[in-house]
Amino acid sequence: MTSLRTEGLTKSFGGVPAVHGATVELRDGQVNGLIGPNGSGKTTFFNLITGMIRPDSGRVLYRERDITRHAPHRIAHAGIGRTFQLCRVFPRLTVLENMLVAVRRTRLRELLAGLHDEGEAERARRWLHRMGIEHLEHAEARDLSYGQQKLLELAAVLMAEPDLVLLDEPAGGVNPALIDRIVTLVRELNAEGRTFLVVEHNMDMVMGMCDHVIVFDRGAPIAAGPPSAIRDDPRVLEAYLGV
Amino acid sequence: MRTASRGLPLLVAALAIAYPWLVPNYYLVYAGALTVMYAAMATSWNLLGGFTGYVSLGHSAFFGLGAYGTGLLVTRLDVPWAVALPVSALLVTVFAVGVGVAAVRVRGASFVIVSIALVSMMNLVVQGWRSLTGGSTGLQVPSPFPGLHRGQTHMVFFYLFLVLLGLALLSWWYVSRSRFGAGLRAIREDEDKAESLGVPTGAYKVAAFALSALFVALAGGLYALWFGSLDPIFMFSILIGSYMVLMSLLGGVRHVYGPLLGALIVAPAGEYFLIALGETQVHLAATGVLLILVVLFMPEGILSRLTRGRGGPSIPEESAGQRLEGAAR
Amino acid sequence: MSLLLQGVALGVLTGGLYALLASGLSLYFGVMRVVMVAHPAFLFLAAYLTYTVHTALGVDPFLALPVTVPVFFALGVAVQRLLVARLAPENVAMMSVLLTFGLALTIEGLLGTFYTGSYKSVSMEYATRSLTIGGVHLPYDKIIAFAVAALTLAVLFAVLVRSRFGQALRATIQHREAARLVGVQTERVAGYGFGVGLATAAVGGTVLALITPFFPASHWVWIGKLMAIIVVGGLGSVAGAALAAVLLGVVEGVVLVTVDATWATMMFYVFLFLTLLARPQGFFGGRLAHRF
Amino acid sequence: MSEVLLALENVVAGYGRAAPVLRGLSVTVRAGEVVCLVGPNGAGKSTVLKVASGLLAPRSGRVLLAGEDVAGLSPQRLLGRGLAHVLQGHSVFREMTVAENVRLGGYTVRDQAVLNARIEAVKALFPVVAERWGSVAGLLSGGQQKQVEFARALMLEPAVVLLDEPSMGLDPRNTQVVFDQIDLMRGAGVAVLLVEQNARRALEMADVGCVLDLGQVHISGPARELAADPRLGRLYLGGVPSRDAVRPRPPGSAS
Amino acid sequence: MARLSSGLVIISMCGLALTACAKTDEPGAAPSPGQQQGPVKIGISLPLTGDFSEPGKGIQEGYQVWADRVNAKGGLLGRKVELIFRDDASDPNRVSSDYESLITQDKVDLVFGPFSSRLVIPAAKVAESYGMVFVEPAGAAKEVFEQGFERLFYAAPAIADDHYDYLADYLVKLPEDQRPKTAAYASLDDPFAQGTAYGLRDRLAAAGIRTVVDEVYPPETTDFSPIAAKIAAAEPDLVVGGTQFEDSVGLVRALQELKVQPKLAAFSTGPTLAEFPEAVKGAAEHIVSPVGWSATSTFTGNEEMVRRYKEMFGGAANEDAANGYTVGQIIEAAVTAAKCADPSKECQDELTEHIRQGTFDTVVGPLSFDDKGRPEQAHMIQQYVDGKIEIVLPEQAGTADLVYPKQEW
Repeated sequence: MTSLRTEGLTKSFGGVPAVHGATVELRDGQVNGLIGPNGSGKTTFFNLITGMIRPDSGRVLYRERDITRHAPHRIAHAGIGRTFQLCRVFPRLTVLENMLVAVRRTRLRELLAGLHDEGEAERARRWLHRMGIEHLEHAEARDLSYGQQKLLELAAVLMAEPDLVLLDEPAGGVNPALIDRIVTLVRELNAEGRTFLVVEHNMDMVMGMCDHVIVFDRGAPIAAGPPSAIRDDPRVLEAYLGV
Repeated sequence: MRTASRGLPLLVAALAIAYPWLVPNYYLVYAGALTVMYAAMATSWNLLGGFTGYVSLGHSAFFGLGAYGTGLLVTRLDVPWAVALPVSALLVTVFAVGVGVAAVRVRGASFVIVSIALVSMMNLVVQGWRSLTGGSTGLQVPSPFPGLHRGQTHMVFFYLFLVLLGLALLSWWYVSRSRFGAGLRAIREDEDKAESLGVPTGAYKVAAFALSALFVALAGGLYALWFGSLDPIFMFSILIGSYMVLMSLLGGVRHVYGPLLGALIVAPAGEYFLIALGETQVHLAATGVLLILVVLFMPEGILSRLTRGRGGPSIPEESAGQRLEGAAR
Repeated sequence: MSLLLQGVALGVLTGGLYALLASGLSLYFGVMRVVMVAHPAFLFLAAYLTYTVHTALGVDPFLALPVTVPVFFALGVAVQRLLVARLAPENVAMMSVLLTFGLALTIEGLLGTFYTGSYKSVSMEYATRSLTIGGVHLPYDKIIAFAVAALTLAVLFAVLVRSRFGQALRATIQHREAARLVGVQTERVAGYGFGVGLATAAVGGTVLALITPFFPASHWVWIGKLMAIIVVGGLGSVAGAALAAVLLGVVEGVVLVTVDATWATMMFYVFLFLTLLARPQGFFGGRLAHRF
Repeated sequence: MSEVLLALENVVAGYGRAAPVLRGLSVTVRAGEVVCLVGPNGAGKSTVLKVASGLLAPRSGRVLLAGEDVAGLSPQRLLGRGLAHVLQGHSVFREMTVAENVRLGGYTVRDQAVLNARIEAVKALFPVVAERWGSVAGLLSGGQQKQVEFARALMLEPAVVLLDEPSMGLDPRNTQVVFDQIDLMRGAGVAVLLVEQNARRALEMADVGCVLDLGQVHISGPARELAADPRLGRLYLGGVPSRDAVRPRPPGSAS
Repeated sequence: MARLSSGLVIISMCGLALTACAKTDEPGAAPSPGQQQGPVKIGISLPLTGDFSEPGKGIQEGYQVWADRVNAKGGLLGRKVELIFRDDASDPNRVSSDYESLITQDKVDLVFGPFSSRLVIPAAKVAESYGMVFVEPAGAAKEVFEQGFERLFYAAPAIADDHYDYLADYLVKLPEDQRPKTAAYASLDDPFAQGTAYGLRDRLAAAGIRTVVDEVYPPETTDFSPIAAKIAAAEPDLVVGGTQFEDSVGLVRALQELKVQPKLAAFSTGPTLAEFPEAVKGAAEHIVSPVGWSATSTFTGNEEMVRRYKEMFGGAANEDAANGYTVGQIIEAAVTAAKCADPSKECQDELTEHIRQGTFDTVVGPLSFDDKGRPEQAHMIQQYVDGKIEIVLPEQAGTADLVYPKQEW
């Protein structure tokens, strides 16, 4: 089944196209990699999917539902979660509070329910435990190391129980040991049925983790396929790997 | 520590209730009522400012509108005051929703500017619409308690404002425990991120804006009934709005009792400066200097100073090896 | 019709003064992300100093400029170094509003203490005559004000675009650490940037003293108007502020002669809200706008 | 052994009133050498560079530049002594042209003739810079911006260049270009102190490697030896095991 | 926590119920009568800063001159007079607060009024509710007298709407060919200033003089060119400004710049101040104003006041000072007659009754009041003639003839 499909997505900034007629299809239950040279529009593509930017033209369909131009929070409610290129957590909230921000559906009763709804807190703790940072529950997020913040960010996104998770450079600025940890997590989560779309430059990571790789150049996909095929695709070699 | 934090508010509440009987003259009852009013307004302001970090210098617009709304309902439509007060506050809340939709589109500095503009606009409207509001001549609102003498009126309003303060504190506390509150705090920290996590930030901000306006409008309405003379220039004064900000910042915007504490310091100090230095404008300069000092040296407020700063960072030190072991568990 | 022309003419002349004052505000915002609410208060401080120089020495108010401009430049540097630079960086925009608001109150209070609360004015012979072109009267004092404002703005632009200091300032605005690493003394440059901003207030204050009576609380009216101008122009864009200033000056002038003062002032806020609804970044601002 | 250009000795440094990030760190850079700092996040790698370039004054310890203690001097003072620092992430002046950016690199040079000569030199070294000379820097791609930053840093002909994660956020091709440029700098006799997360890659090309942890140099030595150390590999350098070893493919995935 | 707060609410409600039956001899009750030792303390709040600070200062000086004279001859009922001033910054909220504290905390024996109709109403409310007699120097707008105050008296010859009565009479009686045909009005948005201008407007309009411009500007207006432009476009025979000081100066300058040359120009308040001719340079010539007081009149105590003012403050007294002084004179007479000066109900009742019944000789002439506290006399009209202020209307009190039409400025 198709998880996410974009059709001819286009966005220009000041006349310069960043994403240009991007048509992409993601299958359910896969780890998808999105690679491409700097400036090829990967992050803009992310922002278009998650509603942070509105496209000039084109459509975004999630599970066959049109979510084009929906506000970011509605897209989140639909089941799409994302992380940011430079890790973003709420610095002056505690780790647990960070976890409780995520909202899956907007029901008034649920929102006004006590924060100390133990069920939610328990769920949060389980995720923190899985990330290995549950001992930091009461620390303010700004006191965490960058690596811990990365894990917290991922955990907070997972609190909303998204079916599709977009990761923007999960390995960026992260030391190699932590990259291994993230790769393992992504695989486990994928095994539980979550779909991933990962923008990443670390080719070892991409090749080792992804089922399917999409290559972007100049705002549109130029190739897609399993990692092994992509690695040898001459267009990819020329546009991206520069070998 | 825990009993102290529970006992102290009780003690303060008891003192507040006994206050009008403890002071030697009605002026002090009057000053007390004024202080409680400011405390209620600062606490209401903090429903927006403290949670979302949106600093509004223009909350006096809602104060003035609440006051004029109540006054006009009472004088023009002969509505009983007990009805006029909530009706006016609700109207102001609806208005705040409308303004909020436009105002919260902008962040940071632009929002502050918009809030300043809001006060100036309301002032112009109320002053310009002579036939309805009386314009610069002002609006005279009859006392709701004609049978009571002035001192007794002060006492009644002291308790009315105290009730309002209680309601505002209760709301703050309730919101702070809710996921709504968590969402608002997240907006303060990183709005885009909050939205990507599914927080409907626009609706949240407007809700906080309106809730905050509601209580300020109620305070304005009570003020109109209590004071009886409304003048557009001074009902829609940026100074009143800035007092709310000053009080909240001084006490600490992240604490339920922060604005209350700030009001307990600033309002009596203001009255004192006025009497002690009243013949010159030194009192204005004193307020200004106080604001500068708070912003520079205590932006987190007194309560943050007291509660934080004792413990260091709460993260245990461990080497990369240990962390890896931990992470791999 | 001639009334309308008259309104436009007066609006352009007043708009020139607005442009000078708003450009100062934009400069602070550009340099330090600071919303300088105290700018109008400094303006009137300058007006009072001009008044003092004028009444004590009996000289033309413009002869006060060699005194007020350097003093204000130094004041600006001091304000930046001693106050603004101490703000926590993560929340400068909002805290600076409060800080400078406090500054404005302090200045107003001190002016009230030293000069009393009553109105002062500087009136010169040429302030009561006007130039008449095709039935439109252009008061000499306003022409002078416009000319001074235009000249000052031209100098300001030249400094910002051409000079080494301007380059350093722009570098500081765009990436402070990188600017330090190419040898720019960013603290000093930011201080000077503030100084230049306040120096424009000194010029503006002198002009203002000439054309209108003033008292310590006069600055409040200006805060709202100038803030509206810089938002319409795009926060941080000096050129945008100048254009928006002239635009709003003309709108104000026309509404003043056709409707009334209340609506004229209201127009500033109407434009402010329209801008926010249509283009929140302002009409001349933007991500990669040329700020100068 | 060649001459010591830059040395940090027992440096303790940190931000504000918080606990120190560097706790008695020592590191040495010799002429013509590429020294690479690796280590986990939060180990203090960027802080080392900031202390060296004067952006952050150390609380104690010495910073020796060409044998002279320069600890606590401002970056402006250090520039004249042959030290340049390229920051992490994008640090071009976004709203200025490439030309203005490069020119600002020579901000402290008053002699126009010297300035113009150097501009020609860096243009020759970085073809992209010459190509995009009149463009607004913020509109360049990440890799191009990085090269503008390099060019700007080289305007003062420094003896030591500090590079903070130059490959971060860059695609493989641009990463390659950046590493080639570093090699070129070394070839031109410039010493480089490099911080990289891409540790294996960096250690491959560096002369000396230093592993930082908790604000101190944990291990240091010839870069190639470090890269081969299995203990370090597990802790700091990572390695992505092949995916099929972990789990079977979910049903329904065709390829 | 929730319980605590709801408890707080309940307790507050109980407190509210209790308040209703609080006894009057609880805190703050008025002191007993017969407290006759120590100085007579008089509480006054004035706008010493803010919009109304200029006239506020004048009135303060008037009060001080009066107190100085009373003390020099031994005080009131043998007790020294002590004035306690508060600055209300022209803010009606503060003016209330000031009188509240003056009456209940400082326990003053008497209160004098503040400046401006805007401030008089809230101030009078406080005084009224504490039963204090309230003689005020500046609340001339008609709204002041529509609030049902029983102890308020305005210590000047006439309320705002009647200030221009003599001028209106004069203009209406002019022969048809000389009578102005059109008039332009510009008034500060202030009940007093508008009252003066509209009083004249309504009378002239009734007599067929067409209103061609009718402009109201907010107090913060500093640029008068656009208003002047409107007036210039209408070319009126008569320009009337409902002004205070600074706006009268601004208007005159703007009218000059835009070359408006009416046959007559009338401005409230501004031209009556000594600074006016200097501020507008030569343009003061032939400007007319209503004035309740003249420096050269021979009314009771006027000469002494002018002299004492000069000794104390160095300059020439103005109308604001005279109005302040008048308040003092009325209270002085009432206290002397009632033989008491304390805040007790008996004394204040007696003072009120006395002022309502009597006629008082003051520096602005004999004053008496109707049942709303309105004075029943009229303002004179002054004009600058050859650079000097002359009283031109009414003719019997005049020191010179009205010059009409005026010379160009």
